[in-house]
Amino acid sequence: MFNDFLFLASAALTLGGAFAVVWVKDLMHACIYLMASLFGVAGLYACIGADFLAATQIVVYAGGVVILMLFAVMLTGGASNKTNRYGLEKIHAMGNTKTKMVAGISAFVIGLVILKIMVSVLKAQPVSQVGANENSVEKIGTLLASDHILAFEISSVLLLGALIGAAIISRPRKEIHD
Amino acid sequence: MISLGSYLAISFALFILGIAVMIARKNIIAILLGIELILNSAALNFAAYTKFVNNNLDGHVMSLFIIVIAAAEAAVGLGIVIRFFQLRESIHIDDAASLQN
Amino acid sequence: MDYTISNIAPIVLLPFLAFVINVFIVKRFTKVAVGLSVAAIFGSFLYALRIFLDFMNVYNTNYYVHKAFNWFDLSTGAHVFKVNMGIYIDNMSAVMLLMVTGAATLIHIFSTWYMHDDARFGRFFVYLSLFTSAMLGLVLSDNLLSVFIFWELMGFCSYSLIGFYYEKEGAGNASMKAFMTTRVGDVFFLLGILAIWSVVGSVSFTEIYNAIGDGKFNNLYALGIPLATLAGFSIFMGTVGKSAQVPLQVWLPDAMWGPTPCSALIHAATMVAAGVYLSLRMFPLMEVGHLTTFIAYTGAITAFLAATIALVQTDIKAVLAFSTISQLGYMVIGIGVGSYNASFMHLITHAVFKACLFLSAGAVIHSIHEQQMPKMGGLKSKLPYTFLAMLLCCLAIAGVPFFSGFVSKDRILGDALIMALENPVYIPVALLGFAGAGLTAFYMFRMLFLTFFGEPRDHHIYDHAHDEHLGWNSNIPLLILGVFTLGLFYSGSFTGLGEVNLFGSKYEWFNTLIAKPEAKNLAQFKSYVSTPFSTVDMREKAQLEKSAYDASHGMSEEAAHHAHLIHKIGAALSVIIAFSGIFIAYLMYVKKSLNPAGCTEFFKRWTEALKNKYYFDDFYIKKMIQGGLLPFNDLLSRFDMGFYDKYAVDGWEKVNQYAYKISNWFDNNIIDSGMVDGTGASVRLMNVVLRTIQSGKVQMYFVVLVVVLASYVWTLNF
Amino acid sequence: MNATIISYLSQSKEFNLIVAWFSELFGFDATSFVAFNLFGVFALLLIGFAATVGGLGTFAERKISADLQMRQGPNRVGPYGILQFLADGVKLITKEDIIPAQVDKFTFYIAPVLCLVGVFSALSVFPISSGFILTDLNVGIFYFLGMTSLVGVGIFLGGYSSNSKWSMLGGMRGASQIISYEIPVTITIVMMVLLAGGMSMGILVSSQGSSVLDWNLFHNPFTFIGFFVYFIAALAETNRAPFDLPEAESELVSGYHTEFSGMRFGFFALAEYIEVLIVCGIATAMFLGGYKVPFDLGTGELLNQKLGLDLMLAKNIGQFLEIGSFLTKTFALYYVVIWIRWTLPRLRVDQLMTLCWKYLTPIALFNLIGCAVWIYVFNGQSIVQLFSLLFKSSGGGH
Repeated sequence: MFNDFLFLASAALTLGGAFAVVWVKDLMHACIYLMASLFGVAGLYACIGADFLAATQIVVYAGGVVILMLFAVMLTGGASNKTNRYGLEKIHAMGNTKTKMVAGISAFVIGLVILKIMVSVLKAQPVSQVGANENSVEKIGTLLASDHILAFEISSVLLLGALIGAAIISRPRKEIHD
Repeated sequence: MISLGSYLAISFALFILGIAVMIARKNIIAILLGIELILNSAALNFAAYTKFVNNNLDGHVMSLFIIVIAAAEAAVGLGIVIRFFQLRESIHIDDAASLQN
Repeated sequence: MDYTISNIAPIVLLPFLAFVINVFIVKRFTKVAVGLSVAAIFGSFLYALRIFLDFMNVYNTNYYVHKAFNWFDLSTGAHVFKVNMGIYIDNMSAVMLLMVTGAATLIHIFSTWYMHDDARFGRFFVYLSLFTSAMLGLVLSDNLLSVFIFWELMGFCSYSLIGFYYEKEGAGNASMKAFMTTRVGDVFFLLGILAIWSVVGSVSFTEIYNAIGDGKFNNLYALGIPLATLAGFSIFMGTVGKSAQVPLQVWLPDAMWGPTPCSALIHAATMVAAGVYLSLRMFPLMEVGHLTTFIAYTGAITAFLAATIALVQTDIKAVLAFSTISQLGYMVIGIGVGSYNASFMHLITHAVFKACLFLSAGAVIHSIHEQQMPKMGGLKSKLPYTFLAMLLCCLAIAGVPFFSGFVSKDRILGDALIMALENPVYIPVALLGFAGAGLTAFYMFRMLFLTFFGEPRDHHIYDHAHDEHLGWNSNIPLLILGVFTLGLFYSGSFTGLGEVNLFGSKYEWFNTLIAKPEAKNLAQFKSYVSTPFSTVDMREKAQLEKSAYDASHGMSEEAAHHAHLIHKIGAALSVIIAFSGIFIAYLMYVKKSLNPAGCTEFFKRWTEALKNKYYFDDFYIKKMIQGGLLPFNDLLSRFDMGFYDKYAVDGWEKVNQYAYKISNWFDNNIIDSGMVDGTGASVRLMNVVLRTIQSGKVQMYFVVLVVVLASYVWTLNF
Repeated sequence: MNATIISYLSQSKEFNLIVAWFSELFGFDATSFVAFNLFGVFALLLIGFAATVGGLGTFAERKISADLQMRQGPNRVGPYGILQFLADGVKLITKEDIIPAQVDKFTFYIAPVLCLVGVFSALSVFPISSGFILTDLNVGIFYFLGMTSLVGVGIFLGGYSSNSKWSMLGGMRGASQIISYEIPVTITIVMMVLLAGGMSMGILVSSQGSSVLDWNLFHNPFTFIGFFVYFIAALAETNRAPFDLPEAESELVSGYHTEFSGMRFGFFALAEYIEVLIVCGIATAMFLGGYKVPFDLGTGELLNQKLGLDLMLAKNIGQFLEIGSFLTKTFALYYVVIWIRWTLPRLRVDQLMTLCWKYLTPIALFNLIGCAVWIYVFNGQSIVQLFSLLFKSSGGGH
C-alpha cells in the first residue's frame, strides 16, 4: 500500500514534470520541472528496490546536472538577438507552432514504432516471478568490481575526459572579437 | 499496480516527450533537457527489466553507467554551449548551422 | 661456467647504453653523463674480467663460445649465401676483451681529469662510449660482416674525435684525412669480404676456417691471380689502412690533433690494433694466399721508416704516433713471419705501454700546455709520477729485459731471425726489424731525456708548470698501466702449469693459450658449433690437452731446441741493440758529449726527407690528387659541357617545344572548355539538390533520422 | 527492508495492542496503516524537534556571540530571554509577505520550499539513536548527500528569481560554493564508508566503539585529518561564516534572500540552522561515535540482567541514554560552529575556491587513498588496537 502510494506519486511527478518540460515557455521553469521529473524517476527506482540507483539519481541530477543547467541558462541568458547574422528572422528560442507540429508528428511516428516493437516484445516476453525488494548496494558493488570492471574503468576515463574537456572548452579566450 | 507494463509505459512517455522537446525547441539547453529525459527513460527501462524479468542486477549497473554518461554529456554539452555563446552571443541552434566561424 | 647472452652482451651493451643515454642528457647533466660512461665501461670491464678468468681457469686451446643466429640467407639451391650474426669468444677474444676494457676504463678515468675544464667535456665521453662499444663489438663478433660494421663505426668515432676541436682548421683537415685514407683500406676490406663470401657462402670465421681447411680456395682464380691471394690481400689492405702501414700510414700522425686520451685509446691501444687483430683472425687465409712474405715486408718497411721518421720529430705526440706506427709494423712482421701469438702478445703489451705513454704525454701537456719537446726539459722534479710511468713504458718499448716489450718484440724478432736463417728472402725483414728496435730505443729515450732531464729550456713554461700530486684520476691510472708493463704478467704462467720464466720460452700462458690456426690444422674448427642466442651452454672445465703450439712450436725436439737457441741469440742481440740505442740517446741528450746537430749535418738530405716524412703526403697531394684526379675531373667536365649539354640537353629542349605546342592546344580546347567548365556546371546542378538536404540544422537531420528509422523498423516484422 | 523506528516500536506490546484494536475496528489487518500513521507522527515529531533546535539555534547564536563580545544578549523575553526565538517566529509569521513586482513568481515561491524540503528530507536518516531513526536506509549517507544538494538549488533559484543583482550574485556564489564543497565532503564520506563497510547510518555508527579511543576520529591519522576536512567543507556547504559569501551582508545587501521577507526569509534561515544541526549530527555519527554509550546500554540487555528491568523498558532507557550522548556531541559541535562564526573573518571568493580546490580536495583524495592502504595493510585495525597489540606482545605475550 505504502509502495503503491509512492509509485503513484512518483509516476505523477515524473510524467507531470516531463509534460511541463514540453509545455512551459520559460527555460528556467523547464529546468525546475525537469528536476521534478528526475526526482520522480528516482522515486520509481525506489519503488522497485533499486535504492542505490535512486540515491545516485538524486545525487547526480539534483546535485549536479540541474544546477549545471541552471548555471548554463544564467550564463547564456540575456542577449538573445532576434535575427541571425544574415539578418533573417529567427524562430523563437522555445519553438513556434511549426516546430511544435513537426515535433508532435515525429514524436507520434516514433511512438508508433516503439509501440510496434514493445507490444511484440511484451507478447514474446513472459513476465517472470517478481522477487521481493532487497538491498542492492553490495551486489551492485560486487558486479561493478567483477563483471563490469572494464565498463567501470572506461566510464571513469570518460568522466575524466569530460572533466578536462569541459574545462578546456568553456575556458574564455582572448582572441574572440565577433 | 507496480508492473513491467506500467514502467514501460512511463519510460515510453518520457522518451516521446524527450523527442518532442528535442525537436520543438530551438534553444540548445532545452534540447539538452530533452536528451536528459530520453536517457532517463532508457535507464528506467533497464531497471524495470531487471526487476520484473530477470532478477540479476546487471540492469542496475547499466542504468548506473547511463547516469554516468548523462553527467558527462551534460558537463561537456554545457561547456560547448557556453563556448558557443562566447562566439556568437546566442544559443539558438540554427546559428550553429555553419561549418566555419 | 655457463654462458648466456645475458652475461656476454653487457660487455657491448653497457657502453652503448651509456652512449644512448648520454646523447640526450649530456647537455644538461654533464657530470651525470660522465659518471655514467665511466661506470658503464667499468661494468663491462668486470664482465670481461669474468670471462677472462674463466678462460684462464679452463686453460684449453679448444675452449670457445659461439652463439649465432641467421641474419639473412640468400642461398639459391646449391650456392649457399648466408650471413650469420653472432658472438664468438675464444682465448684471443677473451684476452683482447680484458685488454680493451681495462685500458678503456683507465683512459676514461684519466679523461675525467684531463678534459674536465674542456668546453665539450661531456661530448668527449659520448664519443668514447660509442667507440668502446664498437671496439668491443668488433672483438666479440664472429663474422667479417659485423667486424666491418663495427670497424666503420670505429672509423666514424676516430673521425669525430680527431676533429674534436673542430674550430681549429688543422683538426678538421686531419679528421677528413684520416677518414679518407682509411676509406681506401676499407674498400679493399669490403672487396675481400665479398670475395670470401662468394667462395665460402658465409662470413663467419669458423666456416671460413672450415672452408680453407676443406681447400675450397684451391685453384680458384680471379683476374689470373689466386682468389685466396686476392681475398687475403684485400683483407690485409684493410689492416694496412686501419693500423697505418705503409703506404697508408699518413693519417696517423695527423690524428694527433685529437685530445690526448682519445689518441691513447683509439690511435694507440685499440683501434689501430683492430687491424692487426683482423689479420690475425684471417691468418689462415694469408697463409693459403702465400701473402706472408708480402706482409712481413710491409711490416718491416713500416717499422723501419716510422722509426726513422720518429728520430727527428720534436712534437712529443708526434714521436709517440710514429712509434705507434712502427710498433704496429712489428706486429705485422710477426704475422708475416708466422709468430702468431708473439704478434698478438705484442699487440697486448704495446696497447698497455703505448696507452700509458700517451697518457703520460697527456699529463705533461696538460700541466705545461706545451707539446714541443725543445721547450720542455727538467720536468722530472715537477712531475715525478708521470716521469716514473713514462720511464717504465720507455723501458718496456725499448725492449729492456724484464719488461713486456722485450718479451713480445724479442720473440717476434727471434722468429724473424729463424725465418731469415731458413729462407734468405726474410733477411731484410730481420735486419730492418733489429735496426728499428735500436732506433726505437733511441728515439723513445730521446723523448724521455728531452722531456724530463737536463735543464729547463723554457723557464717561463717551467715555472708555470704546477707540481703534481697523486690523484685518483690524474696519475694513478698511469701508474697502474706502468705496473702492467712488467714482463712477468705476460711471459709468466698464471695457471700453475710451469714456473715464471722470463726469457720467453716454455710454458707461457700466452703461448699455450693462443693457438695459431695454421691452414694444415684447421680441422679442429669443425667441432666449433654455434648455439642459438637463447641457449645457456654450460662449459665445464676441460682437461688441458697439450696444444700443438705451446712448448715446441709444433716442431721436432731438436728443431725446437734450435729455435730456442736462435731465440736466445735474438734476445741477446736485441738487448744489446736496445741498450746501445739508450746509451747513444744518453750521450746525446744528457751528457751532451755527442751533438745531435752533427748527425743531422751528416745525413743532411735524409734528415730533410725525414722532416717531410719521406714526402708521402706531398706525393699523395701533388702526384695522385693534383696530377691524377684533377685532370680526370677536367676531362669529365669538358665532356659534360662540350657534348652532353650541347647535344643532349638542347636537343631535348627542342623536343619539348614541339610537345608544348601540342599540349597547349589540347589544354585550351579540350580540358578547359570541355571538362573544367563541364564539371563546374554539373556541380552547380548538384548544388541545387544538395543544398536543401545539407542545411546544417541538427534538428532537420534528426527528423530525417526519425523518418528513416520509422520506415525501416516498420518494415521489419517482429 | 530497512530498520526503521517502526521496526523498533513493533517489538513493544503496546504497538501490537493498537494494531489489534485498529484491525478489529476496520476489519482488516491494519499493521501497515498503523505503521504509516505512526511514521507520519514521528516524522512530524522529528521535524518539530529540528525546527525547535533551529529556532533555539538563533537564540544560542545570539547568546554565545554576546558572550564572546562581552554583551548581555537577549534577556527580556522569558527567563534569560530564552523565549526570544518564539517572539522572532511570531514576528516573521505575522509580517506582511511582500512579493516584489519584477520577480519570477513560480521560482520565487518554490525556492525557500526547496531549501526546507532538502533539509527536512535529509532528517529522515538522522541517527539520533539506534532505535529512533526514521529509516536506516542502506544508502543513508548517500541519500543525505543528494538531499542536502537540494538546498543549493533552492539558494540558486532564490537568487535567480528575485531579479536583483545582489540576489543574483549571492545565488551564483552559493551554488558554486555548494557544488565545489560537495566534492571534499563526498570524498571524505566515501573514505568513512570504506572504513565502516556500509552506507547506512547504523553501520557507520556501529563500526565504532563507545569509548573515545574507539571512535573513527582516532582510528587512524587519515580519519583524524578527514574529520577536519569534512567539518570545514560541511561548514562551507551550510554557508556559515567564515564561508557565508552568499549572504555577505557587507558586500551584497543580504545575498540571495535580500528580496525575501516574512516567513519565506524564515524558511531560508530555518533551513540554514537545521542544516547546521544535520551536518554536525552526521559528523558525530561518522567520526565521534554517534549515539554509542558505554557498556552497550543502548541494547538494554545489561539493565535487563543486572537490574532485572523489563526488557522493553530497559531498551527505552537505553534509547534515551543514546539520544543523550548523541545530542551532547552534536550540540558541542554546534557550539563550535557558532564559535567559529563569531571568531573568524569572512574569506574572499578566490580564497574560498582556492581552499576548496587546492587544499581540501587534494587532502581528501590523499586521505581516501591513505585510508584504503591502511585498511589493506593493518586489515582494518585502528591505531589504538595496533598499540595495544604492540604492548601485549612486548609484555611477554601470555
